[in-house]
Amino acid sequence: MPCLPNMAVLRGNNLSKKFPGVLALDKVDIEIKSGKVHALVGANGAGKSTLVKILTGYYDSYDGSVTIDNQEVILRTPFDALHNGIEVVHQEVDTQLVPTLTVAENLYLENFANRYGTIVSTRDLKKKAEKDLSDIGFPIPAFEKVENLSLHEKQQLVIARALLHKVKFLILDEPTSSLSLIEAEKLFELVKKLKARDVGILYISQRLDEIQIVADEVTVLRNGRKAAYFEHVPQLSKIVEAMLDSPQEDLFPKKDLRQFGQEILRVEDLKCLNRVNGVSFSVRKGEILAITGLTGAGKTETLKAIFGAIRANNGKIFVNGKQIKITSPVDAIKSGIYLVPEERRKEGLILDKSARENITIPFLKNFCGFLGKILKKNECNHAKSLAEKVRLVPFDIERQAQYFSGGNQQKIVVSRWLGGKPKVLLLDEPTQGVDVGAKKEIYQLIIQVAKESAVILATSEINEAVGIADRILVMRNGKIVAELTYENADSKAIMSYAAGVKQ
Amino acid sequence: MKDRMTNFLLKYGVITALVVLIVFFSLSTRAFFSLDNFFDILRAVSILTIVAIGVTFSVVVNGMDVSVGAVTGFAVIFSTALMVIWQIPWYIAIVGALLAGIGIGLLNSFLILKLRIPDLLATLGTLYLAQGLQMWITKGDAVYRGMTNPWDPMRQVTKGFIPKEFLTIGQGFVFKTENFRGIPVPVIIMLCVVLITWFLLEFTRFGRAFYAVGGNIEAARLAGIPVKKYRTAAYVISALLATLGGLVLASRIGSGAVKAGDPYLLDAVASTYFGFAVLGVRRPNVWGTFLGAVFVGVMLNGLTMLNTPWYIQDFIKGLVLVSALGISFAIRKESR
Amino acid sequence: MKDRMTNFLLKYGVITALVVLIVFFSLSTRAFFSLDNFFDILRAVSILTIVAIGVTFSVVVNGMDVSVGAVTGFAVIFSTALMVIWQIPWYIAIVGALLAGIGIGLLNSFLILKLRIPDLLATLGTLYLAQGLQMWITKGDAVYRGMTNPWDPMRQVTKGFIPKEFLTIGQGFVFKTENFRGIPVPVIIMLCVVLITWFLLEFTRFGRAFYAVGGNIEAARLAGIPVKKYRTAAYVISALLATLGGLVLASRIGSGAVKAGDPYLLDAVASTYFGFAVLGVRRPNVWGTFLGAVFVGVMLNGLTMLNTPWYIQDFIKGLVLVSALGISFAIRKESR
Amino acid sequence: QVQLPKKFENPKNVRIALVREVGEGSFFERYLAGAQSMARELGVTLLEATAHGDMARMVTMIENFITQRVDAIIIDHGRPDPLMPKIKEALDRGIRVVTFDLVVDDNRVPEIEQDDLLIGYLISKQLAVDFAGNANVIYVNVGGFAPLDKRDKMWQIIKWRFPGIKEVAKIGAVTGSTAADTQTRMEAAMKEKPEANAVLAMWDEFAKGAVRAIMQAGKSDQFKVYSVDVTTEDIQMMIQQNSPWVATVGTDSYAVGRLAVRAAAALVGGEKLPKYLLVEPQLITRQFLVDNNITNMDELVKALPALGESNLVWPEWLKALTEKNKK
Ligand SMILES: Nc1ncnc2c1ncn2[C@@H]1O[C@H](COP(=O)(O)OP(=O)(O)OP(=O)(O)O)[C@@H](O)[C@H]1O
Ligand SMILES: Nc1ncnc2c1ncn2[C@@H]1O[C@H](COP(=O)(O)OP(=O)(O)OP(=O)(O)O)[C@@H](O)[C@H]1O
Ligand SMILES: [Mg+2]
Ligand SMILES: [Mg+2]
Repeated sequence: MPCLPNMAVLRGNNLSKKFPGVLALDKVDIEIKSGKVHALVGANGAGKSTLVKILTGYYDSYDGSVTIDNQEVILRTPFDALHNGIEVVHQEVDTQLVPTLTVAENLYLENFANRYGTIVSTRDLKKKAEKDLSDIGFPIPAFEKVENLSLHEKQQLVIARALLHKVKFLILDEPTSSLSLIEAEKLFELVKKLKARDVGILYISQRLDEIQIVADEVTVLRNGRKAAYFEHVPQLSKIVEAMLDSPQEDLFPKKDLRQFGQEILRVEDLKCLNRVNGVSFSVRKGEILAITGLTGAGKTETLKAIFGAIRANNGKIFVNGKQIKITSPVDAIKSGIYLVPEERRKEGLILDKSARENITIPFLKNFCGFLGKILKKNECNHAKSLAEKVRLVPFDIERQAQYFSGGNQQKIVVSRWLGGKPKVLLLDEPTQGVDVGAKKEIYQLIIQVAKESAVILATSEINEAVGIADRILVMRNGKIVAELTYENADSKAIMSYAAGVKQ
Repeated sequence: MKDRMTNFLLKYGVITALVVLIVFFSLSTRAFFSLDNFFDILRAVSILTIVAIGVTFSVVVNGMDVSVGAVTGFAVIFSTALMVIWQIPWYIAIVGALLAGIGIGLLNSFLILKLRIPDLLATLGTLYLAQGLQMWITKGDAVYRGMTNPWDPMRQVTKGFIPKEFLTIGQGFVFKTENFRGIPVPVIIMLCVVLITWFLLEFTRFGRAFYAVGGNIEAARLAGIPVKKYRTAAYVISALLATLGGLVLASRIGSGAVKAGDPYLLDAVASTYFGFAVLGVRRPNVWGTFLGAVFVGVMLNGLTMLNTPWYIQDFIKGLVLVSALGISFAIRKESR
Repeated sequence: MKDRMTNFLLKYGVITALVVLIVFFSLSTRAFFSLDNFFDILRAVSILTIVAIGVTFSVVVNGMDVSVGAVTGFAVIFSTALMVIWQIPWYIAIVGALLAGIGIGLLNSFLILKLRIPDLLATLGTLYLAQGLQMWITKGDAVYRGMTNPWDPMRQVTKGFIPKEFLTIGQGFVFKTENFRGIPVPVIIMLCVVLITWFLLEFTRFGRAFYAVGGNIEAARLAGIPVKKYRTAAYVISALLATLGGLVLASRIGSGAVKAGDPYLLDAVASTYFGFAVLGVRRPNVWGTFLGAVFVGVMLNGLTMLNTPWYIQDFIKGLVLVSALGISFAIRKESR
Repeated sequence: QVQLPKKFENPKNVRIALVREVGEGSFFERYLAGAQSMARELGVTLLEATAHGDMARMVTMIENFITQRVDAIIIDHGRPDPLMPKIKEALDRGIRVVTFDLVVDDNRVPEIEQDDLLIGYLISKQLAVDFAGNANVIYVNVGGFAPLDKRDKMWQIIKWRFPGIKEVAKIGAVTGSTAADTQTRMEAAMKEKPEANAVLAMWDEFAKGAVRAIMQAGKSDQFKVYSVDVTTEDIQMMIQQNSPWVATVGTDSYAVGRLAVRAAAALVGGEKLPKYLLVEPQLITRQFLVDNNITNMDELVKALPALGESNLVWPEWLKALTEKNKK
């Protein structure tokens, strides 16, 4: 691995960025030092990604200046940033990879932009990639097409690529939001190694507990401004206080009632591709059932199969004791089973449509008159009432979905299902990339929904499962390996089941 | 203030350009500005508009149907062949052609949805098929009264003909008065298609669903929209409107010429994208498509009246298209 | 075992189909299976292949260039007009046409990249422009020796002609021996284009960059690849190859016919997508495109030798295209 | 002094529209040039519109000219079924109509026609005679186009008359680039039918493709090509060294264009014209061209005056009008 002897400081001075109608970043100073991990936290929409994009040359204009060792550098294109040794792993890694090319080709993508060598030998490329990857310690197949990789393999690939470039400053934008704990721990190890090699790291995360593990210093953003700076990582409550306008109590709301009605959904021996191998469980009215496990354990597939979004090879599904056939989401919705999918931008939202249209889409029939004509007023009122329920911010239902922050996008997807009468609400990683404030709101929402129906929550955050669920299923390799109730739920035990340490 | 101006130009730039064109032609030719000529122009673009709205549907669901021109031509040959060669009543010929159109639409969706052939490629295949069928039906001949029956080994002359009722579709007028020639039937048909599809796409949940499928198919699917049905519907509507255009064309030319529909493909795609791009709506939409077709129609009509040499009309058409687009996109870019 | 079979079919299905076709034609006709006919087929598809590879480039960067047919036609008219009407030496005419081609490519990229007009729409505009220019240059006439000069008010007969050297491009042979007619020059040109572009796209960093731009433009940009340059290059290459195709066509027919390039558009797009879809590579690629063109060429040659009536050849072409695609996609679907 | 019809006192106000089905190619270019030259000589206004082969567009153009109330419309090619109603409409509104190569069953409409039956007969006969009644012919023609069908009729008759004339292959397709396509098909047909020794192409676009295929295959000695229509482009190909193109039959479209405008003007001036204005086709052989050193249409017309200016439709006042405009 490359090694950089000299210490360096990347400094952003008075950085501002304005979008039509929004001041996304307002005179923010930040300093990243070699060999240090600087954590950047803030609520959704606080401006973290905007800051990252400035530092990586994504925007061709911004106010303020950036210096490296007191030398001003101008970052107008990604190329400028690369030139100055600044690299980033984006929140959505897919934007950084070419899905139709192989791992090896993606690994040396930057080389294709430069002048070294015109002729590329596929075999040499593969050999080199295999060597480089094994040096770094990432077991990614060099000749696989990137579109076939899992999310965390893609992330590793991007990090590997940065390392190959002798990166000086590495920015990690919510790298763990879609990683399981074990994978996250691997990442922390990696961060430590990088630190030892004098790489300066800007680490962005919504999972505050990680900050304590990896960070040396912390900057908190709020509404585009710098709200606080801590030279050493303080108590988490302090960070939360700086992040949010109001002081925060417990993240997980207390659930007072633990009484359940009759069984609403029963799944028997569900099998699907080779990712779900015979899953059976049932939920009752009023119950929150969490399914947890590592990435790739098959949580998403289980939920999608129940919802009819992917075809199950085997299995029976009973709703209210009656067996039903679900071959498509349409069937599932008719039976009162709703899904909030994992990747909200890809699977949840129609980005260039208004929040209103995104909210009313599944039950639009209810607001239609003769010939399917939409009664606009009814639709608006409906959308507004649902947006109110989830406390959408900003409360502007005509704004396009893509211009909401991540947390609020999630709220839009959740709110759409509150318009029907869910019997079972399936939530797949509902708080991924969501700030603490919004997280809490979503938890409250879940508890509210659970009063009238059953909720199944797939999550790789074990804390979340323990904090909110009445019962927890642990999945591993497409099978349920453990079942715990809230009384005997404990993170360590779950972890060891999930990792296969305990059988 | 400046923003307002930009916005206005963006939204109404093409309409303004159209008005300027109309004023210019009205001043420089004798016959341009008259009610009759107005309807002449609309009649001239009626077939294109109908076909182009079909393409618009395929683009709304984020697909593309390049078979429309060939399907239009197929409808021309098929409907007239039914009447002339096989001497079938005109109304059955119409129904037959429309059913065949639906069949082609279903074939397209089968190729695209079941076999997952990329839409451009699948509809290209259908294009060749429909073109081939046209020629096969008549063995390369055109269809006209008194033709020799290509399927008769004796090569006898056919007795069939295209009746008046069928010709009314393309050549008739309604609402005649003493001083007024009446409104051409194709214009009425076109306006019906425009109004119905506009209502469908803009004001109903079906339209919402079409746009949702085009906007993000996976999200639409997970929100409970039967996306396959909508995509199938889009391709069927596209083929059906192409067939309708073909019927109007057949009636307008009162005979069946092979490959008569071919020129409509490019113009229909151009109208769709023109309307998509220029009205400031940033999505395929019925009025934009209509406007695109009318724009071309006004220009061709006016240029002919000005006695512009035929060989530079195409060039002018291209120039106007490119500059209209260029200006409108340049404005948009600045406003960003 | 079964998987292997599927994989084989996927990869070599079309090649197998091609071989079957060749065997069939060889057995059922006298003249099909011969070296001369082999080169005749290659020569017949040479222009299409060259143009189609241009389209392949635009598709590689995830765009689309529909102006190629019109550009091909423009090159035919422009190069011959330079020689015949303006009596310019043949080599300057070639250079002039190629420069004009580059100009058109740059216009396309200007419209697409600077003005951000959607590619399909922008190239449609260029299509109309190039088509219009063709007719303007000759005022609708074809270009041939002894024509009256359309730009001379006295309408005098031009003295220019198309010299032998130029005709060699389309009609010459090289490597003649006593028993062997030689390899046609267009085939050599085509093979050069195929090999060069294949090398460029598969074995150089430029090729990787082209594919990267097409696969994920944002990622390519973030990786520091100058995406605008590559997209510009793709459209310029596309126009340039269309022009080269036009030069071969002009030389092959030895005169300039208006709109001679039009039929190449659809076939070129079809070849590109065919090659893309069928070879199991799942991305536009030079050999696939070439194979697509050859497939169609073999079919047309064989069918003509079988004395199939011309009016069903199109239908058969469509049928074979659709079934080849259908089968290959059906296999792929099952293998998933 | 001849009395001019009232309308022609100021001939500029006489507006004659020319609606053509196609404009591309040397035949139609020359036709337009002829029409324009006649219009210039008469001093009338000629409006022209070209439909690019699109029948619906042709109908629209006629409608437009009716709306504009021109004095006369010349309709060049096209199909009777679509155009008949429009022609009737024009006539009913007092607009005069002349057609070229378009059959119209209305006595008010004079039809100019190159006599296609005669064309078909002349060229087929020439082939049969040249080969002394024994030939293996590759026939290039398609159905569905009225003039081509008429020519085909005569070919059938010649085959019936000379049983030794055999049609060994039939090729041809009308596409966007007919000549290039024919060339490709001809290459295949030549190889498949090595016994073939003659080509009969009923349209010069076909002939161009066939001739190129033959010459490029170096089989000029083996083949003789017979065709229809004559343009400068065709002449150039015929007189090339080794050209297998031995004969063609045609008329000069320049003269036809002049005749069409003249006929339209005469009608506007109140002249009665015969129903059929047949332009007689002429046989042109390669030998004739070579012997007389002919390289283009103008020279051909000089050498073969029968191809030139038609003596049809020359009422005194039209002659007078041209004289007057010459000054
Ligand atoms: N291109 C844009 N146009 C308009 N507004 C934008 C644009 N990009 C970002 N914003 C706005 O700027 C603000 C800051 O967004 P940013 O993405 O930086 O937040 P963030 O801190 O990364 O949030 P999250 O935790 O949800 O990722 C938000 O209000 C967002 O809506
Ligand atoms: N067809 C596939 N080919 C390769 N990888 C896949 C495929 N389908 C899913 N994956 C990847 O494998 C993992 C799959 O399993 P699944 O989504 O069921 O697990 P999960 O327990 O929900 O994991 P996560 O925590 O990522 O949601 C995902 O990260 C996904 O990116
Ligand atoms: Mg962010
Ligand atoms: Mg998951």
